[in-house]
Amino acid sequence: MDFFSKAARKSPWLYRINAGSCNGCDVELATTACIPRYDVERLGCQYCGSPKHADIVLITGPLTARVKDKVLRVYNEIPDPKVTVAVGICPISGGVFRESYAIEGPIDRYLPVDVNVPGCPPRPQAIIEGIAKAIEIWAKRA
Amino acid sequence: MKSFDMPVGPLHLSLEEPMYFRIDVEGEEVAGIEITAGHVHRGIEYLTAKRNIYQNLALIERVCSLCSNSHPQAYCMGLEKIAGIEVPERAQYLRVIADEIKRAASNMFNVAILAHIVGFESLFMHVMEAREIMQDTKETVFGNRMDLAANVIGGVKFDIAEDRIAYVIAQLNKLEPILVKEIIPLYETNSSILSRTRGVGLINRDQCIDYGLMGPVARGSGYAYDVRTAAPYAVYDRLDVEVITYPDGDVWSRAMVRLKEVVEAIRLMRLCLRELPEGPLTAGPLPFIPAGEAITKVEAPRGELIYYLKTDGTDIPARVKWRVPTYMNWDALEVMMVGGRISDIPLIVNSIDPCISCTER
Amino acid sequence: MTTDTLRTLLTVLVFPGGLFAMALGLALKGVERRAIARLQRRVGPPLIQPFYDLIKLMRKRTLIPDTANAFVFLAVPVAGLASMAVAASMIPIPGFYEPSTGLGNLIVLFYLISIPAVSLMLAGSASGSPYGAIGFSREMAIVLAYEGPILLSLVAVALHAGAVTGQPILLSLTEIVRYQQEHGAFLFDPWMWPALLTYLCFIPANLGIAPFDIPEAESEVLEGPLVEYSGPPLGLMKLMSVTKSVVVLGLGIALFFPNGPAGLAGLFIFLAKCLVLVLAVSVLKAAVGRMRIDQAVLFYLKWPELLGFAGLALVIARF
Amino acid sequence: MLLKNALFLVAGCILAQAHINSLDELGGLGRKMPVTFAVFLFAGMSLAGIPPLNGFGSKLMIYEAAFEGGHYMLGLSALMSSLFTLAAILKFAHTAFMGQLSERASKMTEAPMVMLAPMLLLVGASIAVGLFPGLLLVPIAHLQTGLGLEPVQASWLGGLPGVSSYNPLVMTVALVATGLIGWLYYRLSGSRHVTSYIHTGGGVMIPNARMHLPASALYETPERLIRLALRDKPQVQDPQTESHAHDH
Repeated sequence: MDFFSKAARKSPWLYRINAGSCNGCDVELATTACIPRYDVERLGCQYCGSPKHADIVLITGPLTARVKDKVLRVYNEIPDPKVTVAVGICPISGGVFRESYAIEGPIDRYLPVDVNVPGCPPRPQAIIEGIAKAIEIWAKRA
Repeated sequence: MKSFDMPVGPLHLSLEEPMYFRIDVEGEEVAGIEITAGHVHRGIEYLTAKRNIYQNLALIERVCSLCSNSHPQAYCMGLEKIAGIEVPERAQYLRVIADEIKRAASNMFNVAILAHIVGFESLFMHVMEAREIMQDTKETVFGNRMDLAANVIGGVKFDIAEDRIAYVIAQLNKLEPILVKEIIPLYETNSSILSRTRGVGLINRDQCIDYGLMGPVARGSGYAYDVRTAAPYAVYDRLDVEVITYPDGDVWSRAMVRLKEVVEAIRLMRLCLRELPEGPLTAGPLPFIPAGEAITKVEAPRGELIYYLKTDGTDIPARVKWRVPTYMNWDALEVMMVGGRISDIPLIVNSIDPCISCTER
Repeated sequence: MTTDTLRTLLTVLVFPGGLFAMALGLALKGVERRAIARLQRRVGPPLIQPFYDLIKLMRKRTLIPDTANAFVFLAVPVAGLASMAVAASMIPIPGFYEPSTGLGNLIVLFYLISIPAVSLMLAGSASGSPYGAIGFSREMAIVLAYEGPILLSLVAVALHAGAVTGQPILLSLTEIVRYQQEHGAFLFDPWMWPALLTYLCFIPANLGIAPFDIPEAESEVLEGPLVEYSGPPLGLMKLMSVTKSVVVLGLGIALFFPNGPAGLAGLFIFLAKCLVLVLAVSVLKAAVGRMRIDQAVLFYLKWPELLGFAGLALVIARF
Repeated sequence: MLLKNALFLVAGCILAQAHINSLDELGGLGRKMPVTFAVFLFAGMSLAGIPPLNGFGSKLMIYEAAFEGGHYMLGLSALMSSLFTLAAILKFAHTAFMGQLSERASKMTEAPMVMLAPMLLLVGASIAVGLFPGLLLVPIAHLQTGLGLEPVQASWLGGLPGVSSYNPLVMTVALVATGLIGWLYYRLSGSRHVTSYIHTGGGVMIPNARMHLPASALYETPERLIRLALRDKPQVQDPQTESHAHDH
């Protein structure tokens, strides 16, 4: 379906899930998404209010024990096909919190992660690159 | 009137972090609120007892990225108190600069989110763009946009050399007019902002004292408590910090306190850069920390942050415990929200600038 | 009879209703998003972004909540879109297109315009989500507030047109447009300005544009009635709302400033007027925040209502 | 009349099944009583005057007569009143038939055929008259001629009399035809339907029935404004707000 994937490449909608992060990555995500200098809307992205509209899901945080079920529930509410991006070092490996009893991560134990954006927190440029990579994967899946 | 329950959170668009409110609603009016906490509990206090004192500095910095300078600062101050380390004067000044630059960025972020919740995207972007000036400065001076890694036991890790001073001042000169001439007047006069934030989420001075509220929330209700003047640390006693208060105790007052504090932070940074004395950055190489205990407090962007430290002579701390301002502030949500409307919920939550990751660690 | 019916079907399905109105709506939405981005000093999405979004949504799964009324949930977007496509075919483009008879007059059009709001309410209600239900409740409140003023405005125009053509009231949109083509637009008649202002006030509330995007407020009720929608039904919902913008703007143009040359040039003039209105809407959207629902309702009950009555009184007093 | 009767029968069905008389105890019945719900929705929407349903035609004639006769205010209030009908119908539809199942409603089942048949009959008649107003108008015209009055303009397949040139048949055909565009979009997409649950931010602490907006919660804003206009104090005065009032 070449026609559809071409259109899908131009229209990836984003949704952010915070899986217990220190909110550094979330602040950087807000920065990336919203300030004119970085502006992800030129890639056709827009942030969705509801997970049911999303195509690309950005997950931050090390997946704490308490939030795990909620994250998985919301993740399942995102209709297929979808692409998962792990933002920051925490979802990738647990980061500085990795030996704690309260951490269930790394997140790829529970979800299929497509793109990793390491950093503590990653710079907006890195996040945009991650989103751009996710868009390529998303275009193939759509 | 029969009520119903509306969930807000744990993963809600307008909440930066997972926080679960079960809100009892009558029509559109909030009748009761129940907060379920613990979603961001990462067991940091447990981890501090697993790692040594020096490693903990990196961990403590990541309790929360928005107050990521206040935590290490209080932690270092505690250890310095236990070990009796005298921090060099230049490091004291630099600590104030790191503290204020974080305060400026954090407060502006909160105020920007307010505009976002009101649905005023242009203003949101404008404030975020202005905040980006501070982010650039942080990246240039400290090498990171969020976690500065500025503090080390006995001093600071970074330096602002003579040529960098000019750069930082130039950045401040860029930010200040935008703030004073554009952003603050907008928040003071724009009817979109005023009609949504004036008289919303009220809490009065007495209730502030009853609930032990901290930071801009208390100051927005006219209670002039600020650790920087009440119990000065670093070199705040020489800087003559102005404590900004607003009398009304609504969402708007808290936002205005935050904005004015950014202006004050810029003034303090200027002052520090001008008076920056020569001297070493640290008291020496990695110090030995003897057994002992200490309590320190600093003024984080959200209010008073208290650290309790206990060491036993080994390099693993016996206990690290802290109390953050949000811990008291979010209890007061009950007072602020009851009687409010559904539309006010995210505004009121945002107005205490909740730092869940600090509180639940 | 048959050629007439065929012509009606064509106007409803292809031009200017149906496909044309939808395409125009999507294009105008693209312009709006781009314009807002430019006002915020951003690059913004490509102009045909809404088309991409619509095609993309076809590729997504359709989620239906287990507590939802599946039939209503899936049917209301179709009903809303159909009503808007028909409504679009009822708006004359002066010098270029006259709506076919049989579909009805201004009152029918007024009713058709209110169908998308009903669709949205039923959608929010049928989804079973508390956010959707709150969105439904808010939508109804704001509909109750703005329907009064818009009615006053429409009746004022119809009465005025009727009075000048020697009838008690002129409810045919085609006739109203024809009168203005010959005798000058109502836009330049100061007696009609209150009615015009009332209509302008009605546009943002009906289209769900800031400061009246309260039912779909993202940060409060997670896009309200749309919260449970995904994939194709969501696409239809978006398509419905952009087609509605064509109808509402087109009706405004027809009521107050339809003048234009004959032939294809008339169509282009019409498109240009739409563009101007959309740019004005973008400026509004970029320049204000969202109101609270009670503030919005109160606003409509105060100013546009007063203006509407003033407009009607002026028209009645004049003749 | 057909519609009102149908609505009465719907209410009767619910009453017979539930034995309750407060809307707040209902919810989510649409999934339990689909036929009753369909009848209700049709009759209700028709009563509210949603074109092309039956009720709209008669309303249109009333409005036009009012305006033509110079009774502008009458016409305007008639137009507004149909909006309030709509509000009432939607409120009932939401609280009784949509949203989450209440405890009471979960035990209910579809009404027996004996009760459904008359409702369906009424709806059928209503659709017929709605599509072909001539069915009633032509006999009326005959009657009028018989009585020596001037007959209404009517033909078997024609539209409504009056200046509107509104023909329900044409409108229906047009709406169905354009509805096909939406239907085609669904078909072409070939999107798979997946059953999911409502979005609650991931939390599962609140039982579904508690999240159903009761009747009294809907349209609270207009109600509040009316109270405000009448200077009516809210029923429950919160001690918290009182203390605020003293402080400020």
